[in-house]
Amino acid sequence: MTMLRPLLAAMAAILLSSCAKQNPDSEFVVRIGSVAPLTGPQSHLGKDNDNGVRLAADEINASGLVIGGKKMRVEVLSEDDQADPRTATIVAQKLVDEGVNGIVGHFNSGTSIPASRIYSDSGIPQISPSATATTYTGQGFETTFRVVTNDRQQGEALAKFALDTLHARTIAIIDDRTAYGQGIADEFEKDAKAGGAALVAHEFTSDHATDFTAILTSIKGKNPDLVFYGGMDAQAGPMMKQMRNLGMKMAFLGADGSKSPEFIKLAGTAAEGAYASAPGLPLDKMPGGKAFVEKFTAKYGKIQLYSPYSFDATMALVSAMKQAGSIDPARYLPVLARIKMDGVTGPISFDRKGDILHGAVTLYQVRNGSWTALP
Amino acid sequence: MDIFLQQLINGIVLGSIYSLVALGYTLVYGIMGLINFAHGDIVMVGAMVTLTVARLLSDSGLPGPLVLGIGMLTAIPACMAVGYLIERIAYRPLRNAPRLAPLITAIGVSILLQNLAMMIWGREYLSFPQILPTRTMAVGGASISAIQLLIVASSTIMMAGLSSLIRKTRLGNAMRATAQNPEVATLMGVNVNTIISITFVLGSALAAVAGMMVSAYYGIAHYDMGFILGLKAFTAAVLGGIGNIEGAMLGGLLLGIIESMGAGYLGTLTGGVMGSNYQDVFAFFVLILVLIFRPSGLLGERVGERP
Amino acid sequence: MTQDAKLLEVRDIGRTFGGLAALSGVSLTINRGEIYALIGPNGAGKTTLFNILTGIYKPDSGNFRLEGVEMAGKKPSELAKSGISRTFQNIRLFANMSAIENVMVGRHCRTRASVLGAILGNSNTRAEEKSIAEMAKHLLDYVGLSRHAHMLARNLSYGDQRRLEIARALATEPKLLALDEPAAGMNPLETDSLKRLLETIRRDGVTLLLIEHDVKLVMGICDRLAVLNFGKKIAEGEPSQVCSDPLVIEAYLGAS
Amino acid sequence: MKKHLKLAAYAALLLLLPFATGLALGKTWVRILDFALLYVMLALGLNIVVGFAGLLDLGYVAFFAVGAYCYALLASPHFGLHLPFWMILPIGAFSAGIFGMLLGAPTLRLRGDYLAIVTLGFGEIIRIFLNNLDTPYNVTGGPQGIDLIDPIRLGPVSLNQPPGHAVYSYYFLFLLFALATAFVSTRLQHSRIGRAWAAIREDEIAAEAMGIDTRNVKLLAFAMGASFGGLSGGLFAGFEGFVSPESFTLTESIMILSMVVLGGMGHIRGVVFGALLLAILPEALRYVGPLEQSLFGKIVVDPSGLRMLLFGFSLILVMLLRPAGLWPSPTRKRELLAHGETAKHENTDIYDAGR
Repeated sequence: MTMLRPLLAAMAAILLSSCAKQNPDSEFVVRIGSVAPLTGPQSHLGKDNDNGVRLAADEINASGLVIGGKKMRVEVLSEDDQADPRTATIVAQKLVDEGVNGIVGHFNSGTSIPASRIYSDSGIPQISPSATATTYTGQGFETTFRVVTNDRQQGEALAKFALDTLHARTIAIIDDRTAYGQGIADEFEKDAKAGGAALVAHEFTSDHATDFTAILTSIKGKNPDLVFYGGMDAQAGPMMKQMRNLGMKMAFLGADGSKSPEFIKLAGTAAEGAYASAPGLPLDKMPGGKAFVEKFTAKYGKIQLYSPYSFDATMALVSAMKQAGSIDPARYLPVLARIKMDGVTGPISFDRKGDILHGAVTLYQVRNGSWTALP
Repeated sequence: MDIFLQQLINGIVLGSIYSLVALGYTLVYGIMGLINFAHGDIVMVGAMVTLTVARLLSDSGLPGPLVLGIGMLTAIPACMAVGYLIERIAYRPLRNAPRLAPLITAIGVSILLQNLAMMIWGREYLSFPQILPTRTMAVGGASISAIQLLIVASSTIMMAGLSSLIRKTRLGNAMRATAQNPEVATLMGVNVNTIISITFVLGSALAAVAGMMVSAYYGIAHYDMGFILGLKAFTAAVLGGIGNIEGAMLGGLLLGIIESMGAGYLGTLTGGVMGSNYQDVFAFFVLILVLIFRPSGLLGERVGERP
Repeated sequence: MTQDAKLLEVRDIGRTFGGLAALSGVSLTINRGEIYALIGPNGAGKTTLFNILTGIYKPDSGNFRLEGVEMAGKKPSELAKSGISRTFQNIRLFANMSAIENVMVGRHCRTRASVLGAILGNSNTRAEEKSIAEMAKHLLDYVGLSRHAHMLARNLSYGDQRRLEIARALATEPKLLALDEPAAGMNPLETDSLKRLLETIRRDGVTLLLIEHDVKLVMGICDRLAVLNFGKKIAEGEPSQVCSDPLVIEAYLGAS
Repeated sequence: MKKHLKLAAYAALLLLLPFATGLALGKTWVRILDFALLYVMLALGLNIVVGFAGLLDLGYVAFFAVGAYCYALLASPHFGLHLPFWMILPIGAFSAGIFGMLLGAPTLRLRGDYLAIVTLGFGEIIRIFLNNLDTPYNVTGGPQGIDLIDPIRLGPVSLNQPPGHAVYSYYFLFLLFALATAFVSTRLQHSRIGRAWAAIREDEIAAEAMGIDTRNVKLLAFAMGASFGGLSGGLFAGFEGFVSPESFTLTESIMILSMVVLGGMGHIRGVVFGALLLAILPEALRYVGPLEQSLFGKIVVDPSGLRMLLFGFSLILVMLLRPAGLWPSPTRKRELLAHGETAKHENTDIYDAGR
């Protein structure tokens, strides 16, 4: 036990110092918890989300925040859930302990779901800027929201694009057997089939794989009009490359996980012509997109993916507090559920489950080495 | 038919990669009776070093193969140094300890290498600059690229080279003696410590080459790329008969073909109940089956159980 | 139970290793209550026979019976349960368990406490555990090791380790106790006291089979013996008979 | 009398610990304690296999997964089953035990290092099956996992009520189970079975010759160890309310192994200590991130990387410097420090069959 003593002392010191910081005017502080994987393979995306929250907080504080007649200040408490479900519940508990008024997060569906029970138990509203699994809002909790289109909505748009724009009649699907990849692939499959496309193959890979030649060859033998991939850029890039090396010339369509600059880097010249969707409008079409890009890049550099959404999620929380005139979750939660506001990403309002209403989905194509929004 | 041929080619290329890595396992296991869990991660180090060099030189205007060559010549000594250090620090002190001890340190070394690599090269998937031509040739309706040919050729050459090194040279004699019985080898004037170090360093050099091939072929490198690759390669080594150089090659090829064919055809055969989603399971099933029915592997004679 | 004088009957045992016949057509009979020895030059097949009788190898041909019950092909643990227990040429104690624990392990096959019993610690289990400990103490006393009961086996002197191995084997209540070169590496003093121990064991009703190099010890202690050479039995009988057998003399001279 | 006082002091400490922790450090740390208790159970289970019987198992988390999924399937809307926990936990432990035997059976004749690889593969196989058994019939929920799992109920009382204080009620439940696990481990170690395991660990051939049916005894070790894992898996599922394959990766297996090794293989107190240390330390490392941020303005060393580095280092350094663990048992210490006969280099006929 002697080993533990200095450790405990150090921990206590850190805790004390953080307590000391927040004590004096704590009633005038709005605490927003921001949770994402800040370390680990997805840390670049997690950091991006966190920066969105911080940008929103800075903006609110700069313009002065008055809630219920009191001048207030937004404080962001960032936590790292390492994209691990068990860690997610620990940090959720931590944020609840620290008395947060609202949560922006988590990044993944796999972490948002277990954490949502803890927030719901404490009545704290949670808006995920990026969890797309339908089950997240399907649990019946009143406190769960998201500002991003879910797999259902995105799958529908993807299928529509594949059928109507690309005129694909035969389709092959690959998914990476993660909650994200499988979720979006299944929704796409459902809608594509309903729209009359024939599914000629459904193959699988993993989020650690680098060799896709076997499944691609198998698909090649069935010669579909389109290959759809549900998964992340790290696999999508090499997959695209191997596809072209195998002499497969059909269209390649991915979802938001594939739509990153990383994809283009990894696929090299083979990336040209690939399609992918992303929830929401393209940045330059977002109502506040241009301004957001300028502000964000000036402060944090390139936007990765979901920072506009985490920005909006923060704004939605604070607007609901303003309208309710209270930072008490119990008071502003009903207001949040009915909120109508214009965010950077578009109009924000929620349906009964907490999903965003009228979520837009945009399709992109790689042209001349970068993602270009299709009209 | 061309699809079948393509799957066969895919399998052979994948299998050659497994073989390359399996050679290192077999070499070290043969001499020391130790599964070097960290071998796959040395492959990763090889890939990372090659990639770093290739990135530095990609704009220099040097021809692609030359850049790759320079990368490999950097990676080999780097991996040799890593291998030497691992053996000295983590394995040698435990040479006479109970079996469990070096196995546990081996796992520790593997974790350590991965995380150090992560700190040096970051968490992201790194893309390998496109320095080799991507042109493919058509062979009976299937396509094969230059780098695929290179992989198959080099793993064959390595196997042949290693095999004759062990059969025909003085060093090989000393290695065989050490493998047979280290005490007797010592009596015969063999410096067992040196031989084990050399074996380790040799295995690491092979790993460097494998790393170069893998990252150039897939165009990607990642700090945890070595672990699964290592497991598969180990399976290949066991399948062929661990400790047996030709066995590693045979096991690698077989495993590669099994995986390709499995991923390609299992779905159709089982009516979609099991398909490519079980691709990563094949290797483990093969491993378990081999260990139950032929623990000595295909080309091994010794029975893989305690006497 | 037959009151037959024959305890162990070995018939026509053969075993080859990679084409080489290590044993061929060996038959012998060990009678109840005797000390029986197996001698022969190095590589004569003694250890192979010994390993077959203790279940480590399976014979290619032939069989052997203990009290008329077929034993060939059984696992070592089953043989131990049936009443054949052994020691090892290069001592194989449980080095990091105490002397008494080593002997207690020997009681395993004669006790029955289950996992559930162990967890619940019911009266049966406690009684059994107590009897195991008592028996182990008694056996340590029997071989003269009671002073060292709580020493780790690895820390015992060489001679004591040999004795402990015998005590451990006795704990399985063998009908036949097979000893693989029990005197190897012992000084004359130790050998002498070993001899006395073996005689005591025999007196207490355990039949003994020993493989031994120390011809002097063998001749001095055994009732009957068999000589193996090149995998074949070349002689069997009382020490005096065997000693004068020309085949035996030739085998030993030829071998040395 | 003194012994009683000591016991009372321990009991008081364990009873008051969560409240003291909750007051001083917040409920987060009570939750961390809850998880630490689950890890204690896991480490004790693995200790039976690795520490007692000397069989290196690298896929131990698979049994944790089996227990967790048993609970999830039998008490959630997934199949519409809502069995009470006192029925499910034994089912989970039993199923995990069966899986343990299934794993053990083909590996019985294998040497230690092969066993390690096979168990590792087995762990992966289980995870991959959990991840893929949503087609053709949705059995496990696939990558999406299973949500809305029933909380554990004691009669009419759900441990999740009142909502904010679940961590305390679960603490006491888990404490009870962890103590029971430690008790069972101790009893087993000092029984006929425990001695048989130790004998196998020491010298398998001699053990067999002494009438120990090594096959059954090894299978028993696998089954016992696995059922501890299954038990704690069930508790985990009820506590978390959500399971998905992401929670049962190789990293978890290695973490549990590190706990056993670091604490001291085969020594129950040591293993408990190792489990607590490695369950709590990484959470403390969480504070390193913000600390680095405030000191250097950026994250220099990734804390999750730091956690893994810690595991890696602990495995190597402990084996090199304190092979019997930080808190070794008196006998095991002597064994692991010893060099020699148990680990004779087993020669391998490596090169060429045709020599």
